[in-house]
Amino acid sequence: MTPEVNQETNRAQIGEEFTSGHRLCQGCGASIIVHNVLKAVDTPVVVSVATGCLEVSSSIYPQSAWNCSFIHNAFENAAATLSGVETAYRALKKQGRIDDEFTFIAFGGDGGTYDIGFQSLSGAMERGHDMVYICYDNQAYMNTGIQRSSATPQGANTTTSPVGSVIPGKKQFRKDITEIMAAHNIPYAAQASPYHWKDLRKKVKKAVAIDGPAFINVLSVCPRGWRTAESKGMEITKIAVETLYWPLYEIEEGQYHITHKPKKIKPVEEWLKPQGRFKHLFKEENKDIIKILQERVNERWERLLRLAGEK
Amino acid sequence: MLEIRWHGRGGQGSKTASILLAKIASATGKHIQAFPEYGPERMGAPVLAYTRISDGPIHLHCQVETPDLVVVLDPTLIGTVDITQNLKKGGNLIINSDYEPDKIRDKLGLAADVNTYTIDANTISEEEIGRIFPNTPMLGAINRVVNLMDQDSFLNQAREELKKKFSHKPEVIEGNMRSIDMAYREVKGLNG
Amino acid sequence: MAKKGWRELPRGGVIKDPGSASKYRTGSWRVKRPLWSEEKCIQCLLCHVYCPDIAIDVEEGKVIGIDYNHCKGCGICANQCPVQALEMISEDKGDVNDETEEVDHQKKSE
Amino acid sequence: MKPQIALTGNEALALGMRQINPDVVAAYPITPQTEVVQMFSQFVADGEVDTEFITVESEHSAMSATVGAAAGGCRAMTATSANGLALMWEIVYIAASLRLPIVMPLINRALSAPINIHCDHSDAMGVRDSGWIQLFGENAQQAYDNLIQAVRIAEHKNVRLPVIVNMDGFIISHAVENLKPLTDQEVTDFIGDYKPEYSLLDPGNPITVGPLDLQDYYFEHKRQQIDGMEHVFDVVAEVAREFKELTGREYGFFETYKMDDAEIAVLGLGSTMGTARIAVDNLRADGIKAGLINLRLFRPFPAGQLIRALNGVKVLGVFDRADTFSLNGGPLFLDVKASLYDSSRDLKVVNYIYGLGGRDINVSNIEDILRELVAIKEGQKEKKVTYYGVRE
Repeated sequence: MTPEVNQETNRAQIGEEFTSGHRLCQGCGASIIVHNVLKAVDTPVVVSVATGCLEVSSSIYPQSAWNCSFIHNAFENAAATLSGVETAYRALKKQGRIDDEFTFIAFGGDGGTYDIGFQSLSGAMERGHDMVYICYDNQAYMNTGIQRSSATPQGANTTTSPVGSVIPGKKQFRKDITEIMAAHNIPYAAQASPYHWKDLRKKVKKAVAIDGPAFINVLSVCPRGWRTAESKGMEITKIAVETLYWPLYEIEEGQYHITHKPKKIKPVEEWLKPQGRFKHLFKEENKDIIKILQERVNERWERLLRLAGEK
Repeated sequence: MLEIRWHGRGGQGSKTASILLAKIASATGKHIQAFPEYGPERMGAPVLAYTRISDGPIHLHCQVETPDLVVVLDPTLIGTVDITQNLKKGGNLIINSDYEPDKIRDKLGLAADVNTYTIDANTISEEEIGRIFPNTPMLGAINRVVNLMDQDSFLNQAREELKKKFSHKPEVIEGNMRSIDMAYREVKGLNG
Repeated sequence: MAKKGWRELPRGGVIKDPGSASKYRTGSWRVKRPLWSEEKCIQCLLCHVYCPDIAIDVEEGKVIGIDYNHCKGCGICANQCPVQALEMISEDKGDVNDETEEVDHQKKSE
Repeated sequence: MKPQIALTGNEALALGMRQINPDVVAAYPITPQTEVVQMFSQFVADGEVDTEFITVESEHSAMSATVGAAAGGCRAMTATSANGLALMWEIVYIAASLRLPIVMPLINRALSAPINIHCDHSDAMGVRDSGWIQLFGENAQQAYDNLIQAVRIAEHKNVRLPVIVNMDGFIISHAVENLKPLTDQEVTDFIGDYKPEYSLLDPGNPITVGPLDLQDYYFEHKRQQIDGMEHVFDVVAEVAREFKELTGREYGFFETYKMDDAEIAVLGLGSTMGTARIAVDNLRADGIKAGLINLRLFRPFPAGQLIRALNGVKVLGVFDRADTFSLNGGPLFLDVKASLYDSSRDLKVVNYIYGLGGRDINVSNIEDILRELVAIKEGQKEKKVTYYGVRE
């Protein structure tokens, strides 16, 4: 679907389901993810977006950056809302009141996915709605000013897990939402990165093609929250994969498959180093946190290799 | 009452500057207000903040409609946003720029009664603080132009405020102090 | 443009003008601009893939310039370009942008 | 119309929902509403409806999915009680603001804590300012009739607002009473086809629903909602006229009973007004000019008509099955007092807050209250708010 573009619209927008003029930050990863996800879909789309950066920056009345149908309901219910739309579609189709094929995609940040929207997401996945839920995981509540979420990495400095004289940032390791979604026995779950955009688009195509619910967790750089240069977002996203902090894999009908194996595995420091939110970890007294992080990353990778039958 | 409108970019600290100036004034017994305009704009977008400073209590809780002073923190905003909109007749305009005030006045087609001042706060902060952070030097320029208080008192209060923010980094405080004082002395356009 | 009164607006806050945000220009956010070199460009389109502002003008599968109405100047394109066909230059600092007033798109002809 | 049958209130509402045959229902069980969900599930399982039923994992998701389905251009319904409604609360406002004509039976039950499953109106009153139309009924028949009419009211082009159909929990929901239902065809014809104002599923016309709406437009959208509410009075009257033609049953904004020459009267909502009718009769038998107003349309509040109906009344007792904790009276009392302020009517109004958490109120209780109103009329100093039936 490519709606007619009016004269005031600019050439770069032709054929785009997500257009310019959104008010996301310079160098925001969420926009890169949405752009690439929608590029991988060739039917009309209905997106449901959880409250968050993406939503408030892309749908500022009276203008919308969405060329496809879009609904925002609240923070915690993107999946439940899309359940309703997808069910409406089935109802209308059953009654012969609609012919067109539609694809249903929900976007939520890590807050709207891992935390406040978790129940709604879990319910929608369990019920088996034919939808793709995409988490743009920037690892904290960025929209409200960088508060920790259950996706925030251990040791990260956020405004509600600040580095202080007693506590060196977030204490807990992040929740593994991809595994939790896989445990719902949905037909497709995956982890992806916008740097590896071909891999991302391939996963989206698979997720759309299968019948039933799919979940893709995509690492989304936030220059402001991560305290990195706006221009470096894709490099950092790439390092996350190369250090195995963010392994790229998929679980298709229960079968694990690692979709990208770094040629040379880098130490986790290289992922932490360029980010201001981890700066304090490089002080002598906090070095053990890096060690713990490295161990966790190793353990999870070993587990992934085993599950994928590669070890 | 002095009403100030600040022009900056999201993420560059115009809100911080608007508050810092208010706090310095507050510490000397003035009545103050400082507030940003909350919009959906993100990092890099042109944003606004406001400061009110008065000898008596401030009861207003509405936006600043006609500022006495406009402060432009980012020179790249000139020509992209209407920085002199509703500036009071005979009001002051302080711009962070290495240009002469006359050139700015010509380029923007400003009325003769807009008192235009420039200060190269980027260079000052780069030299004194070590990075481009023009907000604090702008404070010195503001005090020079509107004469909120004598410069020694201003510096003393600024130091107290900076201490709260940078208690672990005394070198940052000193750099900021030098840049405020330098900007106070180097404002261009004072007799123009 | 005067804003519409309540009687004239669609009910429920529904926006019936898809993609209309592209009328909103975010080019003013930019402090550095990418300059594109057609000579160096190998048309890999990576800049288009990674541009968060969908501001790379593409026609018939080829990059033809930059949409400065929307480019926020993050610099990802220049950073990811494998052949340095994009270069970030400062927007004229302290000046009044006189030479950029009418430049909406950097076009091939430039 | 079908012949008379004996049904519980919940069965009557489930029957009404089956006849409405909504495109989508999303609901979660909660006492005393649970039976409605169960019965409706059976209709779905037996293919008696075309409805796609979403068995959500919470009421929050029930309302969220209902909103999604309605925004997808479908006739969508849900049903709940008390804590379930409280969990929906955020999305209750959103449904009204998005102008989605959702119809929701609310089987009234007290809000926690301590937890209580029995009838009061604290759930309905909690969302009185949410922008939903609210209808109350005295018995299963009125609840059923309200449900059918609610579809027309909600979907009217001048209204486009959601409707809560209130029915007292247990007292009505779990009691068997006589019901004269419409035939399935009569309901289908009466409600007509649903034509959505907008749909996410119109492939040629993508839309954005639920954008960020700031200082420059939000207020205009709220004003539009008020406009929808302003049209409700005409639409309720119009739908009631057609309903009367079909069934002979008459509905207005409220029902008056022996009000023509009444000097003392009670005004209230729900099942208690049936009991009060007998008390009024008993006092009339003693020569006391008592009357009763049973309010059907609570939101919007029909202030003007109500004041006219009180013509000649000297003392009015307002019954509230919920409190506002303002120490200024219950929600209905406050609305009535505010409506009367400009009327220069010489009328004393007192408030009886009763029946919280399902505490029963019987005929002799209401007779007590009516006799107190008589005493006030004759000069006894009135007490503004009485917590009736609570142990001191």
